[in-house]
Amino acid sequence: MTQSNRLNQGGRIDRSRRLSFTFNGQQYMGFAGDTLASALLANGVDVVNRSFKYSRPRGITAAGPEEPNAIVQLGATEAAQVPNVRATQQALYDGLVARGTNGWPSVQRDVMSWVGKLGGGFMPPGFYYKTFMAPASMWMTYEKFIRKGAGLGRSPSEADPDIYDHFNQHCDVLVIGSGPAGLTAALSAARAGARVILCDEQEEMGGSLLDSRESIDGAPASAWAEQAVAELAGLDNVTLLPRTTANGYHDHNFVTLHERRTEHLADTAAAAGREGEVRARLHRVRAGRVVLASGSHERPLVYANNDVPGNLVAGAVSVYIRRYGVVPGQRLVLSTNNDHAYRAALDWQEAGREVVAVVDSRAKPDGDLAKQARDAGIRVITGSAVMEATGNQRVSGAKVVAIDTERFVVTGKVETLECDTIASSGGYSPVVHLASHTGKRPQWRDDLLGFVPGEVKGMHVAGGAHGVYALGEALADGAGVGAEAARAAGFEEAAAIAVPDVEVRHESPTSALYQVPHEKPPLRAPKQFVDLQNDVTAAAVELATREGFESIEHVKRYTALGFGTDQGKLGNINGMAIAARCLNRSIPDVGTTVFRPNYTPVSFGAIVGRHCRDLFDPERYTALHQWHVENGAEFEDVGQWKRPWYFPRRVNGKRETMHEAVARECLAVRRGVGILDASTLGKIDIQGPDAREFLGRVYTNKWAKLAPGRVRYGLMCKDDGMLMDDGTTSCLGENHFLMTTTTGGAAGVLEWLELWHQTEWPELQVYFGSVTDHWATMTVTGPDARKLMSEVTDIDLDREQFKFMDWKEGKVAGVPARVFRISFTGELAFEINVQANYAMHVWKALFAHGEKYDLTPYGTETMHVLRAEKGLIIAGQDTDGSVTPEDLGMHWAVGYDKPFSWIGQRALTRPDTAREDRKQLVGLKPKDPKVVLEEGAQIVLDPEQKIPMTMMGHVTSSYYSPVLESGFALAVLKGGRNRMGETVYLPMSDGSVHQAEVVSTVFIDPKGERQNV
Amino acid sequence: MSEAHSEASVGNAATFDTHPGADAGVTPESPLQWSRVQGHVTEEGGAAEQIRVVERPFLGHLVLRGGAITLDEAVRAELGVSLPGKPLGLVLDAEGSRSVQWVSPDEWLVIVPAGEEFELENRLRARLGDAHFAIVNVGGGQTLLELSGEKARELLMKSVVYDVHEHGLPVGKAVGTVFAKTSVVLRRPTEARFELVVRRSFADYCVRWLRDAGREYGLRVESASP
Amino acid sequence: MFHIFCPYCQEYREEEEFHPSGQAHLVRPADPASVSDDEWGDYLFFRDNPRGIHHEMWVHRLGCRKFFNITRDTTSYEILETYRMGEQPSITAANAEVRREQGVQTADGGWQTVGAQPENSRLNEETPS
Amino acid sequence: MQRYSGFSLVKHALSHHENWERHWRNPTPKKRYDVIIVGGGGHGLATAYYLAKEFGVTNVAVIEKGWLGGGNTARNTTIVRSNYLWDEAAQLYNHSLDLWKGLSQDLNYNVMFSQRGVLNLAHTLQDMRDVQRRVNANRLNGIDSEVVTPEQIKEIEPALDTSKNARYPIMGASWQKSAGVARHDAVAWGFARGADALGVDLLQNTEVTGFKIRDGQIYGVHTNRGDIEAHTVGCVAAGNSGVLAKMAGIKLPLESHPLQALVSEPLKPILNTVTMSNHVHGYVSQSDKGDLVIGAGIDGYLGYGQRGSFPTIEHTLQAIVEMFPMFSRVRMNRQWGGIVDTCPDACPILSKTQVKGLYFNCGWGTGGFKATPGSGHVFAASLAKGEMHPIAAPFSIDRFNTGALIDEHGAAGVAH
Repeated sequence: MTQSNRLNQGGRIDRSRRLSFTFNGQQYMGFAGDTLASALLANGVDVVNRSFKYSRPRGITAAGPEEPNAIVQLGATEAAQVPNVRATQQALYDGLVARGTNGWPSVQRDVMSWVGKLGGGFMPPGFYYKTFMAPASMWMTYEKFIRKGAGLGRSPSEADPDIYDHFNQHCDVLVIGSGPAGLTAALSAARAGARVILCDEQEEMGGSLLDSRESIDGAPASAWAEQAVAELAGLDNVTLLPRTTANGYHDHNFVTLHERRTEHLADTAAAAGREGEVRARLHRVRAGRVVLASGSHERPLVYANNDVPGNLVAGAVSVYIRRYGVVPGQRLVLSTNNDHAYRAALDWQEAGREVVAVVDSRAKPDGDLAKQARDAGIRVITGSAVMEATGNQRVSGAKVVAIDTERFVVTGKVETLECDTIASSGGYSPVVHLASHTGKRPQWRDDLLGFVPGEVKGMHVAGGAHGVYALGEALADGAGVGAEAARAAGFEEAAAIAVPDVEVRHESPTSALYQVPHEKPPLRAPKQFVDLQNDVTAAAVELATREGFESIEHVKRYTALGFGTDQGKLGNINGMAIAARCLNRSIPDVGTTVFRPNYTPVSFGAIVGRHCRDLFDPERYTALHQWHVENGAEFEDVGQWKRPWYFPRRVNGKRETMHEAVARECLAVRRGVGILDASTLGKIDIQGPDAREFLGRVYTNKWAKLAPGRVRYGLMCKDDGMLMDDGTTSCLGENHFLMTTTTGGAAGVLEWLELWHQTEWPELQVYFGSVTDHWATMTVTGPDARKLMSEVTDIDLDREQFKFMDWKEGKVAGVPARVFRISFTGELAFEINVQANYAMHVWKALFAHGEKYDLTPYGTETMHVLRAEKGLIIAGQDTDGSVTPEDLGMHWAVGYDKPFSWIGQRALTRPDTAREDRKQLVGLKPKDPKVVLEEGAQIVLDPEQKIPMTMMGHVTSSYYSPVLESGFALAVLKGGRNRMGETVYLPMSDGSVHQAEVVSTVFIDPKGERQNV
Repeated sequence: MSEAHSEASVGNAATFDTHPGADAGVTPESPLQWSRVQGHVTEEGGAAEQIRVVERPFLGHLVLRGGAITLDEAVRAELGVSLPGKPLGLVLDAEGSRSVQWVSPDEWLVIVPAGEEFELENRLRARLGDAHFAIVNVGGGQTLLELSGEKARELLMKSVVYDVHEHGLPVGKAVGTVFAKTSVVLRRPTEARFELVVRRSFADYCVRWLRDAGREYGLRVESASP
Repeated sequence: MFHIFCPYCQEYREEEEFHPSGQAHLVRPADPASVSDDEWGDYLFFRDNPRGIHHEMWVHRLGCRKFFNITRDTTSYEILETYRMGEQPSITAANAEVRREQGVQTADGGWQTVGAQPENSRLNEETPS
Repeated sequence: MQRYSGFSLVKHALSHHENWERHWRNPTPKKRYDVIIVGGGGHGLATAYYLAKEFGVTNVAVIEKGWLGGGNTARNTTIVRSNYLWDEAAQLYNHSLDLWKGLSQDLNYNVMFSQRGVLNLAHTLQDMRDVQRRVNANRLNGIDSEVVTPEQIKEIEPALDTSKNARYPIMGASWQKSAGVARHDAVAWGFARGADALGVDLLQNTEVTGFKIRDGQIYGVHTNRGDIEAHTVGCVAAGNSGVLAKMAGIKLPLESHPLQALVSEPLKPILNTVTMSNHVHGYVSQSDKGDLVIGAGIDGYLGYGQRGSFPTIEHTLQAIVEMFPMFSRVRMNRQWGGIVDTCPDACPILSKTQVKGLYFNCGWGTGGFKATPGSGHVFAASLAKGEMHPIAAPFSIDRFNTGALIDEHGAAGVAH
C-alpha cells in the first residue's frame, strides 16, 4: 500500500524513519512522528471500527483524546495486548500491530451490521428495560446473548510483562497543557524562580501552536513554541513532562499525571530495548498552585449520518495536514458556525486538494478568515448547514440546506454536493474536566457558547480553557496567570513575561448551532449521532425527554450519553443542547454534569505501580526467618508477618502431612521440649511514675500491686465492654513495664494507649514505645525445658527462686537475656527475650544443646492446639468484637472494685451486656472422638427443627488432640456455662449432624500443675 | 528484688545492656541477613551504577522521651550537641557519627556508634534523675541505610511521599514518612547522602523495593557490617 | 487527597501519613458509673455528622504519632485550621464565614507536649524553622 | 400504565417511537397525603411502591430534592447477595433477595437482575474460619451458601489467580450462587414508574426544609414548594439522614463517609461472577456493557463531597491486579464516590423515633442497594400498620443504648 493521502512535504514527521505496522492484518508504512491515526489516514484507511450498538462502519473523527470511534486493540503478542487504545493518541512504532475492536469477520464486512440496519429501529434507548422479561427463567439465557455484544477491546489473558512506577512530585506551580497559554504561564512562573512542572498529553509540546497558521514575533508559531520549550528545558527549576496527561485533579491540589515512558516505543519495554524501565509512570503531584491551560475541544455539528467515515471535526483536518502532512480526502465540504474552522478549508486548499464549499450557518460571516477563503476562490454558502451526509463506508456527498436555527427548521431546497470529506465545527468547548473533578460545577457563558471552569481554590485557568481563544490573547493570558500563580505560591516578585507580538485577527461572532434541523421530523430523520461511541442519537435524547426523563442526569443514564471511554468530550454539550431544545429550556437551565477522573483512561498497572507481585504487601520476617526456611517450615500469614505454621519432617522418605507434623510437635511439647519463635508478639515499653495507674485504666484487671520481677496477664476492652486484645505485662521496675500484645494487635494497641494518653489523660506521666522489633522472643516449653535451659543460662532456674509468672535477667548462650516464666502451652515454659541481632546465635545454641532432648521446633498450629487444650483464648479467633471478658468466663480478670472506671467497665452493666444467656465460651467434646468439628460450625439444640434453625452459637477453635486422642473444640454458646454436660448438635453442609458434649474449656491439667513445676 | 535485677532501676526503670561483649564470641546478624542470603545485598550495580545503598548495622539507637528543656541539658552534657528543639531538626556531632533527631515534641532519636548506647543511657539517666522522662533502647529493632549517588533523589521520589527536593529536605532535617507500604525515618545528614532508618522486620522489604525501583539507574546494595 | 498541616511537625504533609480518628472534643464522662445507659450509649455511638464545618481528630500515624484536631468542611473538604490537643477551634460553624475571609490557618496555645508539662512552654513559643 | 414487552417494542418501532408514554408524571404537590416518603432513591421509591401495591396506601408523596435515584442508587456497584452472618441481617437480606427474583416481572420493567453468583475469597486461616462460620450460619438460615476450594474457584472464575505464588494465596471462598448484580438505575426507574402508575406523586426538585411537629406527633413537612401535610412520614435519605434527623431534633448514630467505586473501559466478557475479597480488599464484577465494575473502600473521614481520596483507589486496584494479574493493561475509565451513612455495627436502622409518626430507614452503609426491595417492603409494612414489621424490628435505634448490636463487623464479608 502507498501512503496515498501523504503530502510530499510538510508536517512534523521524520520522513527518514519509515515504520512498518499492521492494522486488521494488513501491513502499512508510516513515519516516525505519526500517530496510528495519522498513519491510517495517510494510507487511505477509511473504516477503522464498527460501532457498539448498531455495528455501523466508523472512521477517524478527531485527532486527540476526544476521538470516539478509532478505538483499537493493540499488541502483537497475547501478553502485550492493550484494549481500547485511541488511535489518535497512540504514537506509531515499528512493528505495531492493531485491529478494530468490533466487527466480525472484519470491520469492512461485518456480519453484525444487519443488526444495525434491521434491528436499529427496535433498539431505542431503554429497550433492555422494556423487554426480555418473559419468562423470568429465560433472563440468564437472554443475557448470555446480550453479553456477546458487550465490550470494545479484550483483556489480555496473560500477566503483564511490563512494570510501572510512581513518582511523588512536589512543585510550586504545575502547568497543565503546553499550548500558547501554558508555555507563557510556565515561563512567567519559572523565571520567577518557582519550581515548575509543565506537562502535556501529546508526543510533542506546543499544543495548538504546532498546527497554527499564525506567526509569533514574525516567525511561525511552531518555531516560537520550540524556542520556548528549549528555554524551559534549560532551567533547573523546571520539569518538562511531554507524553504526560493530567488525568485526575484531587483535593488540595493533588494531581495525578500519567506519563507514557516506553508504551509509545514498542509493545513492551523489552521490545523497545529498554529492559528494566517502566511502561508508564504515574506522577503523584502535590502542587502549590495549578495552572489549567488545557485548551478546548472543537464540537462537531449533529447532522444525519454524521458517523459515516469521512466526517471529521474541522480542527482535526488542519492537524492532520499541518502536523502529519496527511490530507484525509480529496474533496472537502466544511460546515461551520464560526470563523476559526475556516482554516481547515484554507489548509486543505493549500495542500492542493479541492474545497467544494464552506457551508456557514451565519448570514454574513465577514471575519478575516472568511474573507481569506473567499479571496482564495472558495465557495461560501451562508445561512446553511450540512443536513445529511451520504455514503456508506465513506462519505460520497453532503446534503446542504438553508436553515433557521431559531425555529429549528430547514428553510430552503436541499442541494447535494459531491465530496468525500465533511468537516464540521459547532464551536469550541473549554476543557474544564480537571476543574470539575472536585465537584465544582462549570459555568455557562452565553458569549462563548460553552462552559468555563468554576472557581477552584488553588487553581488558575489560562487561555482556551476559559475561552480566551485568540492567539495573542491566550499568550498574554498565560503570561499573566503564570505570574499570578507564582505569586500565590510565595514568589512575590513574579511578573508576567513580555508577550510576543501576534497579529490581531478580526472574527465575526459564532452562532449557536448544535443539531442541524432535518427536512424530516427528528424521530424520523436518518440517525443523527450525538455520542458516536455509544451510538446515542439526537432522536434518543429526544425520546428520553418525551418519556419523562427531564434531568440531564436521567437523560444521560437512560441513553448512555457520555458514558463511553471518551466520556462525551465531543457529544456532551450537543446532547445537553438537544435536551434543552426538547424541554424548551436553556442549556444552563438543563444543567451540566460534573466530570470525574480520569480525563482519559489510565492502565490499572500505572495506578498500581510497583505495589504488585512480590511487592504487593510487605512480608515481615523475624530474626530467625532464615532458620525456619532452611528447616522446611510451612508459613502462615499473620498480618504481614510470615510465621512458621508447622515444620514437616521427612519420615521414611515421606514428607509429613500437617496433621502428622502437628501431632508430633504437640507430643514433643507435652512429653519433652519444644521451641517457638514468638518474636512477632507486639511489645511495648512503658515508663513513667503513672505507668501503673495507666495500666489499671486500660486493662480490666488490677495492676497496683504487681512487683518488679513479676508478670501478669491482662485483658483489654474497648469502652463498649468488648474484648479488644490480651497479653502479659511484666513489671521491669517500679515505674517501668513491658507490655505484650497479640501479633495482629501490636500497632493498634500502641496507638490505643497513645490515644487515651494524648486525649483523655495527658496529666498522667507515662511514655510508650514500640520494642516489637528490638526483641526476639523464643519460647522453650515442655517438661524438659528446665533441663535444657540450665545448660545454656546462668539464671537460677530453681522453681522456688524462679516462680511461675516471674521474670529474670541473665545470660542465655552468652547473650544478655530477659527470661519470663509464662506459659501459653500449659507446660513449664521459659520465654527468652534477646536483642534481635543475637537471636540466631541463641536459637542455634539452644538447638546444639537441645539435640539430646529432641528439642522440637513448632509453629503456630501446634501453639493453637496446645493453648486450646488449656482453654486459653486467641483474641480475634475465639472473640469477634462482640464478646466481653465475662462471656469468656474470665471474671477473675475483671477488677470491678478498682478506683478508676477502667475502659469497658461501664458498658458491662448495660441491659444486653449483662444478660445471663449471652453467648459464653465453653468446651465441646465430640461424641465421636475421631471427629474434629469444623471451625465455624453452628450449634443447635434440636437438629430436627425446620429452617431457619435457631442457632445457639458456633465453634471458634477446633483441633485434634494427640494427647486426648480425640477431637476437641472451644465454642461460644448461649447460656453455655449453665449447659455443662448437655448434648448439642452441629448440622454440617453435607447433611451430617455432629453431636458434642458441653464441657469445661480446660481439657488438660485443670489445676495448672504442669506449668508450675 | 533479686540480684538478677542488679543493673536495673536507675530512677525506677530497668536498664539492660543487651550486648554480650566482644569476648563472648557471639556474632550478631544484621536485619538484612536474610536479604543477603537471598542475594539482595552486595551486588554490582553494573557499569551505569548511579546509586549506592549501604547498610550501617548494629548502631546504638535510643529513643528519648520527655520535656525538651530537661533533655537538652543532659544531651548537651553527654553528647556535646544540643537537642534539636525545632520540629524535624537533625544534628550531628563534630565527627558526624552521633546524631540527635527530633521525632515529635517530646521524642528524639539518638543514634551512636555500636556499643555506646548502654553507657549513654546510664549517664543520661543519672543526669536526669527524678525528672519525668523515658529512654528506650531500640537498636535491635531498626537499622540504618545510607543512600548516595546521582539518582538517589529520584529513587526516593519513587519510594516516599515526602518532598525530597532541597527545599523540602535540606541538610539537617529528618522526617518520619511513608515509604512504599511501610514507614521509615528519612534523614538528610549531609549534602552527599540520605539516610533511611527502617524497622528490622521490614528491612528486607525496603531493600527489595529499593533494588526494584533503582534497577533502571544501576543500584548497588552493600553492608558495612563489621 | 488532603494536604494536612501537622501542628506538631509544623508543616504540610500528605494525607497518607495520617489517619482520621473521628469526632474531636469528645469527653468521656468523668464518672461513668453515674451516667444512665442512654447517656453511655450516646457517648459510645452518637456522633456529630454535619454537612459543613466539622471538628475532627486525626493522628499523624506515620509521622510524629501525635493526635491533633482539624476543622474541616465536609462538603468542600477544605481544611480551615488544624490545632493541637487541648486547644479549642477558632473557626466554628457559627463564625466560619468571617474567619474564612480572614484566612486563618492554625491556632496557638494548647499542649505541644503530651503530659502538658509546663517546662515545655518555651518550645511552644518557638516559631517553626 | 403502558405495558412493556418485545411486542410493544416492535409496535412502537413502526411508529418511530413517537408514542411512548412518560415513565412517570410530574405532579403538583397536594396539600396533604396519608404518607410522605422523604428521599426518592431506590429505598424510598420501593417503599412508596409497596405501600400502594401491597398495603393499599396510594395517597403517597415521595419528596426528592434532586432527581429520582440520583444518590447511592446511581453510584453503587450493583451487587445483590444475602449471605450475611447474623440472623437478623440474614433474614432481612434474604427477604430482599426473594423479592429481587421476581422484580422485573412484578414491575414490568427489566431491572436486569443477573444471578451470576458471588465469591467471597479467603486468604488466611482466619478468613477460612470466618467463611465457614458464615456459610454454616447461612445454610441453617436457608441461604444457598457453600464453601468452595481453590480448584472450584478456578472453575467458577478462571481469570482469578488461584496459584500459590500470590502474596496471599486464595485458600477457599464462600459461594452464593443465587447472588448477582442488577442494573441500578433501572431499579429506581422501575419502582418509580410502578409507584406513579398506582397514584403515588413523585415530587422531584423538592427539598424538605423542616418538619411540622406538635405534641410529639408529626403532621407534615416544610418544603421549598410549600408545606405538605401527613401524619406518617418516613425518611429514607441515606447520607442525608443525619441532616434530616437534626431538623426533627433526633440524634442518629450515623456517620456519612465517602465510598468510592470505579469502572474500567468496556471489555469483551471475561468475568463470570462477582468476586469479593476482604483480605486484599477489593471486589469486582463485569457489567452487561463490558465494564469491570470495581468497588473501593470507605474513606475514614466524614464526607458529603461524593468523592474520596486517591490512595483508596490505588489500594483497590492493587488488590484487583493481585487477584487478576492479567488486568494490569486494562484501563480505568472513571471513578466516583457516594455518601454512605454507616452505623457503628454495620447494620441499618429501621425504626420509629420519639416523634410519633416519624420513621427512619437509614444507616445502610455499603449494603443498601441489595436491600432495596426488601427494605422498601418491610418499611412500607411498618408505615402502613404503625408497627415495625418483624424483620425490621431488631434494627431499632434503641439497640445502641441497650448494647444489643447486630455486629456485622465481626465476620461479615467485605464492604460492598
